[in-house]
Amino acid sequence: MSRIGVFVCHCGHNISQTVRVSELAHFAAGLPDVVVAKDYRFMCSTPGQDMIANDIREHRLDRVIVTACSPLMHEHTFRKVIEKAGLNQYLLTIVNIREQVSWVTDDIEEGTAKAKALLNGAVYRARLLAPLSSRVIDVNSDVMVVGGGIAGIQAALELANTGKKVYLVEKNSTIGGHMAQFDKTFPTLDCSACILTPKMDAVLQHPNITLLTYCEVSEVKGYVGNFDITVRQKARYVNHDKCNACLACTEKCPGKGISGWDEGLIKRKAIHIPFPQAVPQRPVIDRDSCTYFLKGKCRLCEKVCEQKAIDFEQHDSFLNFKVGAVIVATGYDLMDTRPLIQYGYGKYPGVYHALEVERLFNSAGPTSGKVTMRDGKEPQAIAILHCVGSRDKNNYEHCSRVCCMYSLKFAHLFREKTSADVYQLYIDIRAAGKGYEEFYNRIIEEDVKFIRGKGTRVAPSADEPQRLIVEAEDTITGKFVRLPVDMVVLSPAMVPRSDYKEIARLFNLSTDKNGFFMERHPKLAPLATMSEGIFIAGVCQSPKDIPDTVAQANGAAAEALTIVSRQKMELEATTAMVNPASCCGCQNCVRVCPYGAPFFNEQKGVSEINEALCKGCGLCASVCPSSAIIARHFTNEQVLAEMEGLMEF
Amino acid sequence: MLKKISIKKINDLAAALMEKGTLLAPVKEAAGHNFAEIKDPQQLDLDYYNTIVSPKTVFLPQKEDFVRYETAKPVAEAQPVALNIKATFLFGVRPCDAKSFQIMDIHFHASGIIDPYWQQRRDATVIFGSAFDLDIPAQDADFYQTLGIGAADPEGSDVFMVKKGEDLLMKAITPQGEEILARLAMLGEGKPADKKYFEEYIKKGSQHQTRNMCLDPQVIAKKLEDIFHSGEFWQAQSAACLSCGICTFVCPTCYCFDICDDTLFSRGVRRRVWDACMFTDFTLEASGHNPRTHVYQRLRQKVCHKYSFHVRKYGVISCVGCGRCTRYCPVNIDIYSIIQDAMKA
Amino acid sequence: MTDFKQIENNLKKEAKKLLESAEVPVVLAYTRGYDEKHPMPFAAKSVADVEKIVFNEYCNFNMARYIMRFPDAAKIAIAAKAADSRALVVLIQEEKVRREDLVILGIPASGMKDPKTDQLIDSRTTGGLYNPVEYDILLGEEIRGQKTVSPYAVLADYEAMDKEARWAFWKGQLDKCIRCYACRKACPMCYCDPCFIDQNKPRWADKAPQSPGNMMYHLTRFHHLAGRCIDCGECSRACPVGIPLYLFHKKVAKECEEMFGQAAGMKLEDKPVLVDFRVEDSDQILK
Amino acid sequence: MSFEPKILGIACNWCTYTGADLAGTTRLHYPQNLRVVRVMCSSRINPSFIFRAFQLGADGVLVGGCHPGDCHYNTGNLYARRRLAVTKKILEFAGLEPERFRVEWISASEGNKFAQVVTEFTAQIKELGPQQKLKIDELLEKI
Repeated sequence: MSRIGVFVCHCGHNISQTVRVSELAHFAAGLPDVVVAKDYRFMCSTPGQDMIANDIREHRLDRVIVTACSPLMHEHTFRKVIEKAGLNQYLLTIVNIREQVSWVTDDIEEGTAKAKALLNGAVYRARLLAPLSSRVIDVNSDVMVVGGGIAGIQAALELANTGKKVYLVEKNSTIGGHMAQFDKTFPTLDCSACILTPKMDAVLQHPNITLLTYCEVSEVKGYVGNFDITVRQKARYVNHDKCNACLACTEKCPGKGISGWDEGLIKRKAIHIPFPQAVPQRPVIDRDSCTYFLKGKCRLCEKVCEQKAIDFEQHDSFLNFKVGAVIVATGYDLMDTRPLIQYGYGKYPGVYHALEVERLFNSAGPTSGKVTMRDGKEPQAIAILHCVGSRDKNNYEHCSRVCCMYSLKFAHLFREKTSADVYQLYIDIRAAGKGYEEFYNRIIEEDVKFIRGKGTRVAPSADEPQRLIVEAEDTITGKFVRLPVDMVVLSPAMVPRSDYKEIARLFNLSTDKNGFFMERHPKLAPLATMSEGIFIAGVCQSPKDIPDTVAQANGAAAEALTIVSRQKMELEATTAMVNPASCCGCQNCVRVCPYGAPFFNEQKGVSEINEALCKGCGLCASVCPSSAIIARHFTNEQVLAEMEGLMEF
Repeated sequence: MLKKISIKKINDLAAALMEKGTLLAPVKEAAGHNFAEIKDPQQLDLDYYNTIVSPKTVFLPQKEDFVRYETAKPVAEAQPVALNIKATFLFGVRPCDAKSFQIMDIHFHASGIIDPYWQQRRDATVIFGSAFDLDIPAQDADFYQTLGIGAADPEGSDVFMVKKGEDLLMKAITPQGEEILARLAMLGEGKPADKKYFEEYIKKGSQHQTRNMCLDPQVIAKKLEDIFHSGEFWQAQSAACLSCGICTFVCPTCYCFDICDDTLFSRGVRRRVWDACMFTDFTLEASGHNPRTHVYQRLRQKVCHKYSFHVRKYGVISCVGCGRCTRYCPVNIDIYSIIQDAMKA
Repeated sequence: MTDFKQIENNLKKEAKKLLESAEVPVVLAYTRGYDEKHPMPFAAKSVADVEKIVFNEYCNFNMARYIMRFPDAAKIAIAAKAADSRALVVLIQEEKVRREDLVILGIPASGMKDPKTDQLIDSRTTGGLYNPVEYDILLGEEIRGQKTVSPYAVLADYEAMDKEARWAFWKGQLDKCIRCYACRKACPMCYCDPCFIDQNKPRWADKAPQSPGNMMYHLTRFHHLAGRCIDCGECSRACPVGIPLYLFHKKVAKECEEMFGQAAGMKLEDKPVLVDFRVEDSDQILK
Repeated sequence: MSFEPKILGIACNWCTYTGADLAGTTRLHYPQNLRVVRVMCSSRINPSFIFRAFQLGADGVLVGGCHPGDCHYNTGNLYARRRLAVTKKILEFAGLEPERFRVEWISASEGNKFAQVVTEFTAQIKELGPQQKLKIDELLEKI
């Protein structure tokens, strides 16, 4: 037998207007096991709370039902109240007679009747509630940051500066990410390398950061506070402990590979560092272009290396470590524009994509900063096409957010470095950011030609074989325009990294339809994910510029810190458990759980649930044919009883 | 007292009995006959071999409500369910089933603890036994002969009935039988030839061939005790057993039940419901321990209870050889063969 | 028509070989019951047992039912007709047994009969197949050219009923249930112990054989078997009161096949449809 | 008195329950026949809950979950969609009016949709009349 207390709130007139609250309390008093039932003007007020606490003590209540507003409003408040009065917080039931009764009717008869039915359901449910205790776990104080772009670098540094140990995992042989490819950044036009390389260096030097370049996360086990991480260190064929970065090897190497760093505009050696300021300053051998790996002979690098650092026998190796939280900052790729045949990328040498152009401007780039095209000539006319693949229902509906601004930056740099005419073909210019509109106005002043219209086609010019014709409709004049140009710059959609699915699987992240990682809440939890202890920052969440990325990185670092700065943490008590006596070993739970919480104990022939991984959705309980799974706080008995109570009157 | 009635007029007899009380008789259903209340005299049907479920349902229904209560009210206010006993005529009981009532009486009456539900119904019921048709060979599954029961044994019946050509002969076996036959005006008097026919039929009945073996209760009881721990024997016997409840539910001498409370909307009922020793949860203890987790343990229990423990405790085998368990077993497990094998083991 | 004697001989031959090799300690097959017409499922464990093996038109039992009774056996050989083989496929999918631990002795069979009615069991009343879908050794000629009628053809009459008639039909049928649980015990897919209906916490329904409990038991069981029932019909053949449960299971199987494009127990690599999903599943299925 | 159906709702905490709250916050009126059970996810709904609801006398059952793809638990409602679709087919073949069981995806921002669905569904159930088929009466009558 339970001793239930029922507390009916008037919520001023909010409830009492359409529910006869004293009648409801009287009704409650007549229900089995209800030992006290009261109504009060504002149950959430201090006197209201005190009344509940006093009645718990006075009437030795073991269940409390608060009949008031939505549990999403005040469940937490009242849980604290009963807990202070000595009751387990899960022995509370909230009956929602405001949002779901009094506010949705103006008929007091109907409202009162429905409130009674709901209250009766709560009484049935309350009888079967069980006290639950949150589990306390030890928290590992280290953090892993995945992705060594500006987001990852920023987050890693912030965390390391608070004294936390950070593992920064980067799949390339250097950190820096896309930002390191840029020459100037909008709208201030400051040198990208000048602001980034000090941070890259700081990462390398930081005593709290373990930098893991040329590495990929291969396995993530465990749960918030206790992730078990396995990282695959790809073979570099260079012993980085011995290497002193003299780079003699790169001079002698005969192998030639495509430079991914320079967006394929030039070749680089098989043994290489991607760019002069790379961090770490250590070369790696690219198997696909190494003469030794291709033909079995060469090993010139080995011969010239005084440090004996070259090691052709190296294999991929695996590292294991534990962390308490993870920040995923894997960044983006540019959309492959080759399938958009109307723009002729890959077909006409005069067509470039944005990152290629970034490299052309860069003094450390393939042309040492001179704007010359693939044929070595300087362009006389340049068209920059916005929204290639983005804001396009046939490709990506989303706006990539930064293209307008970097296209303006390109225009400026083209005007600065060449005498070319520069055309901007845009749908509209989105310049929402600090100093962005001002930058836009400045570019307008620089004699850049703006044509409001999306570039529709790029084709070789019939009259001048070397040139290209860009076709577009100028939506301001309504005229169709054909622009003869030498160079076309595409601003393609920013899309998630090609391996986003693998990352999502590893970290149990959900993705939106384009593959960007989903945040827990679009407004109130933009950096957290549905996987507890895993945070996202930067463009892997959605396209954004450098300032926003850095801000997110700092935010994610702070969020991670809220976890790893604690030594212990409480896990939600409303998890599922298996009653082994009823488990038939069908493993349905193991098959369906989105979090991998249930696992099969071969020895006992029954499933078990790792409660630290469980989020309490109850899916396993409903697919369990023998009702062996108990979804705490939403058990089969509790739901059935509540239904019975709801249907009684 | 020997009476008779033309089988053509059997419906008049049904009507007369229905006037005097509740008439229960085999009624044809999709899968076969079962005892049920006759609502229309035309329903009475003598064209059956035996029922699927034994007539124990009449005295020990599968579900029996004892008390009804409201969960909010004190226990003292619980209402016992009225039994509503009415004069009942159980018509067409085969000799083996009639015999089974005597075995069941041991548990519900003769052991000293009287089960009022069983006893009151039993007292209010007149049993009209009915001989098997000796012109039709007994079904393969039957073995009542082994248990010393003839195909036309009147034992256990109040009135015993034998078909003679177009007539049904009805003989009173007990005073209750006398009384009811006397009250049935449409019955004709049995002629001496009928009497002779009746006597001979009964005699002939004991010769009616079913599966038969010489079975001494004490010997089989001992034998089963000896092989109780032979896991090999029982595992082989139970290899096919599915552990369902058919054999015990159709059995005329299985009487195990469970007491359960069913509640709905703060009202409840306490009732007994048949249980079966073949069910996995039959022996499940509150602690979670289950002494009979294997199929072979459960089958062994059923066989030994009937042929060994029951003999030791009450001197008789708790089986009448009606063949139902064999007939309805989905995997054709045959208790007769098990006993045969046990004797050889 | 299947040459039952030939299959029996082949079954004995293979069973002997397997048991002699000692690689397989158990061969699941059939033996004679109390008469010819009533064979029984049988676990042959020695060469001496082999002579007891029979096969005839009454050997309907789905032998997959017994596969989990031998946890200590390294390997099990099993005589499997079409339906038995599909049941094995489901059990393998559900990881109750591993394919490599089985030697499946496939039996192509037509002309099987229900011993109660002596009626032929045709492809409409079992899963529409005569040949096993998965086997190691086939014990007879593969059956070709035999008329296969859609297993779902028998549903037409019931689907055509209006809902009142259909309710009356099923209510009448399910009210007959005496809760002997032979259906679930004969079912190769019902391996839960305890079954949900035996639970006291929660108590899904009363234990008495009356309408509400019967409904809850059967409707829920239909759901538990959805996408898993391989239509062997054993539930109905086991039922002492003749409830045609197979019809309902068939209907659910048909709906699952239509909605999710997959019939149960046909491919080892499939996942049972109700513990699976596709993002592109249509909301239409809820209409 | 006109027939006032009892409708049982089962709503997921994150979308439909929140959507129902929003309907209240924006003071959208709808019929009071619905009684909602809150569960964390539509995937928590055991098919037997639906059968039980009808046995308890529900004239209609309304299940609400997040839109597919928006599930708070990633994939819960995708399983629920399949499982509840089968539940509906079972009810239908048993002879119950399938319209009595409805599944709707209602997001936290769709207070409007919640009110509209409840209004529509209530009207539909009124049209269908009381659900007598699965409703348990035996136990009650005899008390």
